[in-house]
Amino acid sequence: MSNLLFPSVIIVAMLWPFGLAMRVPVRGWLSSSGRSRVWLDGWWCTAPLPALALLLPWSEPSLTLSWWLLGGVWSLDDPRRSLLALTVLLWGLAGLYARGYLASEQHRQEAGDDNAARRLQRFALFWPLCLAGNLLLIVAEDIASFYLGFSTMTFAAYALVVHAGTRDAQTGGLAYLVMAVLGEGMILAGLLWAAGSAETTMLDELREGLVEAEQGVWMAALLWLGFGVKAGVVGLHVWLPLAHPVAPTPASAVLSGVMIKAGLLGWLMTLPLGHADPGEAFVMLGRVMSVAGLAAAFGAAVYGACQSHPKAVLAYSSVSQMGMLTALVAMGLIVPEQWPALLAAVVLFACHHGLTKGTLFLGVGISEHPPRMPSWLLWALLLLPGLSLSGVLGSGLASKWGYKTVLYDADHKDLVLWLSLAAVGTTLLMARALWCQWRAARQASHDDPVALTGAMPVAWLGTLLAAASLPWWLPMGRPDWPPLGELVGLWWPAALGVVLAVSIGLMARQHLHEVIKKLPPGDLWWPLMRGYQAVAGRVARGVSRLGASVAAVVRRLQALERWLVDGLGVLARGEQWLGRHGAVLMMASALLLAIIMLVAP
Amino acid sequence: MSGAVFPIATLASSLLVAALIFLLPERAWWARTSLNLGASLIKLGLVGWMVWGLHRGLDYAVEFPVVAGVSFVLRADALGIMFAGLSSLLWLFTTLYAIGYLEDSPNRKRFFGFFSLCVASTLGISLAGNLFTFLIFYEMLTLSTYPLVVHRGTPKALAAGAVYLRYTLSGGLALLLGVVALHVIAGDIHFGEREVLADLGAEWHPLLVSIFVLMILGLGVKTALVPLHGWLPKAMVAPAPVSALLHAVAVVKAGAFGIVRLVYDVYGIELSYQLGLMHGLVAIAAVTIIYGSLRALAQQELKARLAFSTVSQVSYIVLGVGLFGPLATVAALSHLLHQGLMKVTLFFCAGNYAEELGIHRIDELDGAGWRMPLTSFAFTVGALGMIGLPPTVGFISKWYLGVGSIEAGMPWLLAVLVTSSLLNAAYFLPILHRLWFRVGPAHGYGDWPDERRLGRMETSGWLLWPTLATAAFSLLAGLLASMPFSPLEWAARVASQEYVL
Amino acid sequence: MNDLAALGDEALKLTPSLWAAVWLVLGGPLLLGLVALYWPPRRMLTVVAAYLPVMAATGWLIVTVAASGPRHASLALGELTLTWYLDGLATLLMLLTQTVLLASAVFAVGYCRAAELPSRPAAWLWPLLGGLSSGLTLIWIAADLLSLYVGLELMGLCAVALMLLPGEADALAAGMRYLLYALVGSLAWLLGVSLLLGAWGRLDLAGLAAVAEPGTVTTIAVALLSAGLLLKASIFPLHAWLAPVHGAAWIPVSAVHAALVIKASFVILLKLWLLLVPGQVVAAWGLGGLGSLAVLWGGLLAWRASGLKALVAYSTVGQLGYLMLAFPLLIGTSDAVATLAWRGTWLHLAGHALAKAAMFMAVGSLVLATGRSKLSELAGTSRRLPLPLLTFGLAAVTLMGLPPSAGFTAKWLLLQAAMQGQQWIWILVLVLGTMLTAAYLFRMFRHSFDEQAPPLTYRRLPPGMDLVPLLLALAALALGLVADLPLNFLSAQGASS
Amino acid sequence: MAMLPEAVMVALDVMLAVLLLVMALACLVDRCLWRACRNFVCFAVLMALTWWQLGSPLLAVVEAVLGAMLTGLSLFFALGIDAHHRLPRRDTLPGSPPSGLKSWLLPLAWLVMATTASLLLLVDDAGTSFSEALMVLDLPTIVGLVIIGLGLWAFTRHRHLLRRLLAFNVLGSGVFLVLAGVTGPRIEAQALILAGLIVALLGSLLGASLIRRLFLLDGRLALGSGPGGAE
Repeated sequence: MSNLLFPSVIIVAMLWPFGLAMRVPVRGWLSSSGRSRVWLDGWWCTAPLPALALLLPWSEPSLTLSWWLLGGVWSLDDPRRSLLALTVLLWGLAGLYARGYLASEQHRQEAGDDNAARRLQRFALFWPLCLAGNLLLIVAEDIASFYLGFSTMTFAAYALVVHAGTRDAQTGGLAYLVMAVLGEGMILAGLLWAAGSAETTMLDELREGLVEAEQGVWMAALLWLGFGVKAGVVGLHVWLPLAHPVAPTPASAVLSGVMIKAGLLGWLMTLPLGHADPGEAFVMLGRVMSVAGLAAAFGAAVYGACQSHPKAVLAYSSVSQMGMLTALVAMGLIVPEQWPALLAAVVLFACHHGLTKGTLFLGVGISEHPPRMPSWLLWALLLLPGLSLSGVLGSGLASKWGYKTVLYDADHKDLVLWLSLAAVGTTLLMARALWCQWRAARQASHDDPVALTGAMPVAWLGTLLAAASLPWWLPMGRPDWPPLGELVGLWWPAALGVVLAVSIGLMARQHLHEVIKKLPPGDLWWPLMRGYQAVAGRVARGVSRLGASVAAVVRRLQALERWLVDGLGVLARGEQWLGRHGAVLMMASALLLAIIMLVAP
Repeated sequence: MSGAVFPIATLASSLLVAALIFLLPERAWWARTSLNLGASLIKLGLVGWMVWGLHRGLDYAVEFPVVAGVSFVLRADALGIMFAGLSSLLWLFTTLYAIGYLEDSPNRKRFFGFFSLCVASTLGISLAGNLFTFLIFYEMLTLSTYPLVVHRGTPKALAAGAVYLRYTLSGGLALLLGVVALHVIAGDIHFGEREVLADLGAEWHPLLVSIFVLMILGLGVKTALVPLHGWLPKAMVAPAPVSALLHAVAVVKAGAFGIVRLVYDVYGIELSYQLGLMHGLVAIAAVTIIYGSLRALAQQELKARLAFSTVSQVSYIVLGVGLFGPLATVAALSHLLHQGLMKVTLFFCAGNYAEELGIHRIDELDGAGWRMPLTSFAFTVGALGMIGLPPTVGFISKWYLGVGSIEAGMPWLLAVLVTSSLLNAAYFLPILHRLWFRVGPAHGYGDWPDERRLGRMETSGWLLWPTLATAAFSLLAGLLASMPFSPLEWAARVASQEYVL
Repeated sequence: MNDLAALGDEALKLTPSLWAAVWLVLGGPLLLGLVALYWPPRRMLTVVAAYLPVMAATGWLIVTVAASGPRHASLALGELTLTWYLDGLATLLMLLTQTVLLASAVFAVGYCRAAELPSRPAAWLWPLLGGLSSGLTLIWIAADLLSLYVGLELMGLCAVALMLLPGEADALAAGMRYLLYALVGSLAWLLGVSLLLGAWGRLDLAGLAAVAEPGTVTTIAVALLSAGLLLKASIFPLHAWLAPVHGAAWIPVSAVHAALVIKASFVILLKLWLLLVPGQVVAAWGLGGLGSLAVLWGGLLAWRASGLKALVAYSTVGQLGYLMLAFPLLIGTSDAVATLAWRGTWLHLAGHALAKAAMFMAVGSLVLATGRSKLSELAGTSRRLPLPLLTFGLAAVTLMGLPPSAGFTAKWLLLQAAMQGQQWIWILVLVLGTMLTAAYLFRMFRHSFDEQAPPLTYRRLPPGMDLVPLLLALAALALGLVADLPLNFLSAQGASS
Repeated sequence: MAMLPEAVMVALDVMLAVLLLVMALACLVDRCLWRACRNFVCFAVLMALTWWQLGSPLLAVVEAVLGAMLTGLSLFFALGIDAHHRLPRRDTLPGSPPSGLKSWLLPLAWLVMATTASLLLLVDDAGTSFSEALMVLDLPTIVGLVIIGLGLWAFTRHRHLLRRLLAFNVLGSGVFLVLAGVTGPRIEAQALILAGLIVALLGSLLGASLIRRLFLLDGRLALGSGPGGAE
């Protein structure tokens, strides 16, 4: 009986959000005019709920679907269950938050704004669809399902990014889409290459195959970069700061909280992390990865600190945090024997960052429209996740301690130092983000005194709670808490960060302003875009010149043909001549024939 | 006895219909429509029966001599029946679509007559048992499609028809020469008798290579391999169902199918590989894939973009054929079907936009998704398939092609495939963006170029349902790719036959 | 293959009933024509019914020959003995002749009515057609030069006389040129025959083949004969009389003329060469070269032609060129190549006869119905006149040599022969010819599919006028698929040699 | 006639031959159509005599009736006896190029070819040497060959239809003479000539009526597209 239970649960968990997504067009189709229709209704909010059942401790959490795509296998293990928990929680709470967040659009729909209605419909459709993809990619054990889930999530998220339809949203969407497509391309290439070499359609065999394949490290590099687009590897991160500020806040929360973790999961699922003997090349790749990760951690911190939009700051913080994660994952290649312990730390870090960052993003919306609660309480609550992310308390502290111990065991103290320094940057970013929120809130309270009630604060508080309580419920296992003596070693970066932030804030306020103007969110995107436009213009000209030259050849041929056809007039004259000289020609041909026959051998 | 009846009946079902339609008066709408639909259903049934029969190990063949040493052979083998299945399935949908599309337009009798002839030729191509028979139907296809291409009778259509003929007739001649030359060397080779050429001594090899090149030239015209593709973008002036048929199943597929037959069933993979022919095919296909995509990127008309996309996509088949290995073969054969499903969907959609809203250019599509959601959904499915995203069939093809190119030891082809995917994305995603995310006339800004209310739904049901059906097929054939009798599974069956022997 | 050489004693004689059948085929059409001179047929079915005995006799002859081998006949007129020979080839050609003639006669009934021809000349159409038929039949079965001469002249004079009927200046001028050339051609023929007779003392082909040595006299005689026949067969460059004749004659006449009359001279030429100078490879290549030029010349002129009938007429010039390729492929080649070429040639001849007749009739219907005779004036006809256009298209398939048609199968055989014989140049000719043919034939469709032309006024034609050519065109197509049967019949006769 | 001595016979033969040639020439070169036709009738009568002389009374009669009488009548019919539709009595059309000696080239070449063949034929027959054969070549053959040459020249050179018809008839007679000459008194030869005569007559009849009607319709006298048959 139980061997049927898990399959049905997992299928329902996958189909439920998908079904809810499909419900939107069906509802729209059944009655075309429904201004009072609530798209984000209660049912809609239940999208991730069936997946909660997957978090139960199943004895044999695996399902094989032989008819599915290239043959499907869905299963769960502890790390993935943890990420699943993160996903379900954050999506669920963000969905709840979205109901409140988009209430104004609902009002506009009811007031007869068709565009608002369509935006809502689109959101209602793509949100659960994106979730379905996200869930699928977590449970997928076969490549096709994984890729299906990954790309469904990626492309459905585009709709969330461009939701507002403003110019900035279009730019953000474009950046998101371009990078996503590039990433998909690299992932596809890596997957095909690796799967072709290993002759498999399963991810675990693919990991094995990578090590054995002659050019495995290149495949791994492709996969790292491909998933790296999502995970914000330095250089490929440009979409994050562009897409996050423009997306609706709940969408930003899931984008930054959950979806970029899909990139991480991609690494975990495809790279031969913790393989007994990955070979020199993979160690080299690991070094490159960790350097790239640290570069992202620092670069993003510095650049992000110069942003003025709180969501952009948070986005850079995500880049920075993911850089730290990248460096940790890279350890799986450099010191594979430490991987099992490190994996737990990585997952904890990922979940902590996901929930905390989700809280922070949702908090941005909260600070814009403060609910009815004392201001000191509100700001204290807004400060909490920031502190957690800086590693001062809560899950942040636990996860920091988690990887620190592993790295000490692995004798990589230098990395610990670097990560601690990165935490200084994180603190800086948090300070900056809160400062920006504070200023925005002050401005907003002047012109928009409407206070929020209901879903939004509840959802926000929910995420805050979930983030805070993370170490106690994570399916990966309870993390250890640092002994009190270690706290100084864990807190000094945060303290340094606060000092730095305050001193910079006080000393260089004027300069900062000018610097900020010169550093738009999206950093590399703009020069890349300019370069691309130059190249694309040239390519487009080249292509059109190609078409034109082909057409020119055709035209020349046609002219030749016309000339020939005109030349056929000669034939007509010849025909007349032949007509006049029939008898002569007959005589001549008789003569010629006779001569030929007589002369020929 | 019954073995001979089925191929003939399948062929006759459309030939007879063609004749009857020509005899019916122009205004006999009901008779013509029921004839068309009845025959296509019957044919689908017959093909289905043959599929089942082949599964049980039966043999369907008929043969009679035309002149001494040359026979007319119809034989339903696994590969042929695959193509026959595609063409009869898509014929049904395209017929339905065409009925709606040509509502109230002149010359419907001529159209449907030649339409049936065209399908008869395609079926003949699929069931042909030797090169001679193949050639017969191949040329018949050229002739029966010409009236369809010039159907509109505009100067543009007539010019396109002239170009079409120039290309295809010259190609047919090259093919004829090749077939005759093979015949002179080796006699009447039935498809599958790979040992005949393989047993020829090495002194014949240069000749065999040149014959192969000649025949590829001939087949390449219909397959629209660069630089023989010039007719295809021009031929898209034809009515949408014709374009759909031309691009999805009839003409380009006939060429691709011919290449498949030539490599697998006449020369045999081993010999082709020995002669180094496969590398040439791969090179041409790779160039065509990239070139077609680049040109598509520059097109501003929807159908033109789709046409260049076909140039690119059909070469996937050729690429698969050119790679040595069973996986690549599976890719080639399954893409034969997959591309048909996807492209027919896309052209149906283009036709729907043109008929319902008068949209021809891509920049007129803003917001059309909200005006015609189902059509646009179908278009989205097709476009995603072209990019190669799961769960559409395009992904399945791309997967097998990629894995096949690794198997054949040519990982650099992945770059071609991925570049093609990226380019596909670059020219399809903007369309999707326009459809769903831009504000346009559906939002009250501006007008559609030429809006007609064709039906109670977003457009006439005749136009809508076939579109949705093919879109559904392109989704399902991908989602359920590992089911028995799915295109992929059947392709794998054919491939295993090719490699076991 | 060369069955005339087998004119031996083993061949069976004709039984009296077979004699009757031969006479019926030979004289029946002429007799019917004479009857029709006074009582012109008004209905198509009448013609069919009246012609039935002739067709039946032809069929019976074929069956007999197929069953029991070729028949030998000699007809003594005093001291003079004429030799006739019925084999598979002759009987099949008879069938072809009668079929095409019957079709044109049936078509002619409708044509006379629809074109409102003056009754007096129209009545003369019948006996002259009958005379043509008799002449042709005589040529097919004749096995001596005298019978051939008589047949040739009967045919030729009737053909010229048919040109008189339209009574228009162009037709008369064309007829006059035709007459002069035909007569001079006959004299060349006669001179050649006289040399042969003088040298070898006999006129029967079998005997000549046996005794004639390829000396200077034979050579000169054959050269003279060939020149005359080339002129009559309108082979390039002696073809210039053909297009005006076809352009000016009545449609049924043009159809028969293009389908059969010019082919008769070709058939004689081929027979004579194979019998008398089977070793003249270079000259045979020369004839092949003439044929190639004809293919190109005819094709190019047809491409340029603006009139419908001119197009079809020049197409005939080009298509005859293909037939001439038989010479290089048959003379001095291996048996295998010769067999292929032999079959290809006859198949092409038959296919072209059927298709060209059909095409002329289709063109006639188009011209009659629209009252226009130029290609460019036919814009938009496809909507109103689908059947004649369909017929034209089907006939065009055969002429272009596209499958499935007799033209295709014939081209296949010729190509195969050329490749096997490694005579690459003819392949080029066949390819170029096909392209040219396609180029000029599709011009027709390019115009007729034009939907933006101002509508023309149309005249209704009797349905039989559409049906008859359609059947002919279909026959040409079907012949391509079932070519094995008649060709085996041909070669079975050959094998007996 | 059989009683006449050999020499007289030869003299008569030679005279007949000379007369034939003269008449043929007169018929072919005279631009006055009426005279040319009259000359042709004379020529045909002479031909009938020649047949008689060659011992073929049947042919003589046929020639007289068909050749001289009926063909002559048809020629005059074409010329127009009735006053209403008379062809111009004189041929004013220029000859086809090439003119002068060049116009003789091809006819001469033909002549050489036909003569060679005839000679060789007789050489083979009689087993004599070439020079002897030249002597053996009998008069009718020689005359026939010369007439063929003349006829060919006229046929290619003239453009007036009536004159070309005349040329054809003369040419035909020449061919018949050669035929009779090289084959001797054979029944096949007679049959061929007979057939040829009938064909020539029918051809002349057809030609005459064509000429007449062409002229009646648009005044055309030659085969050309221009007015009056000009090229």
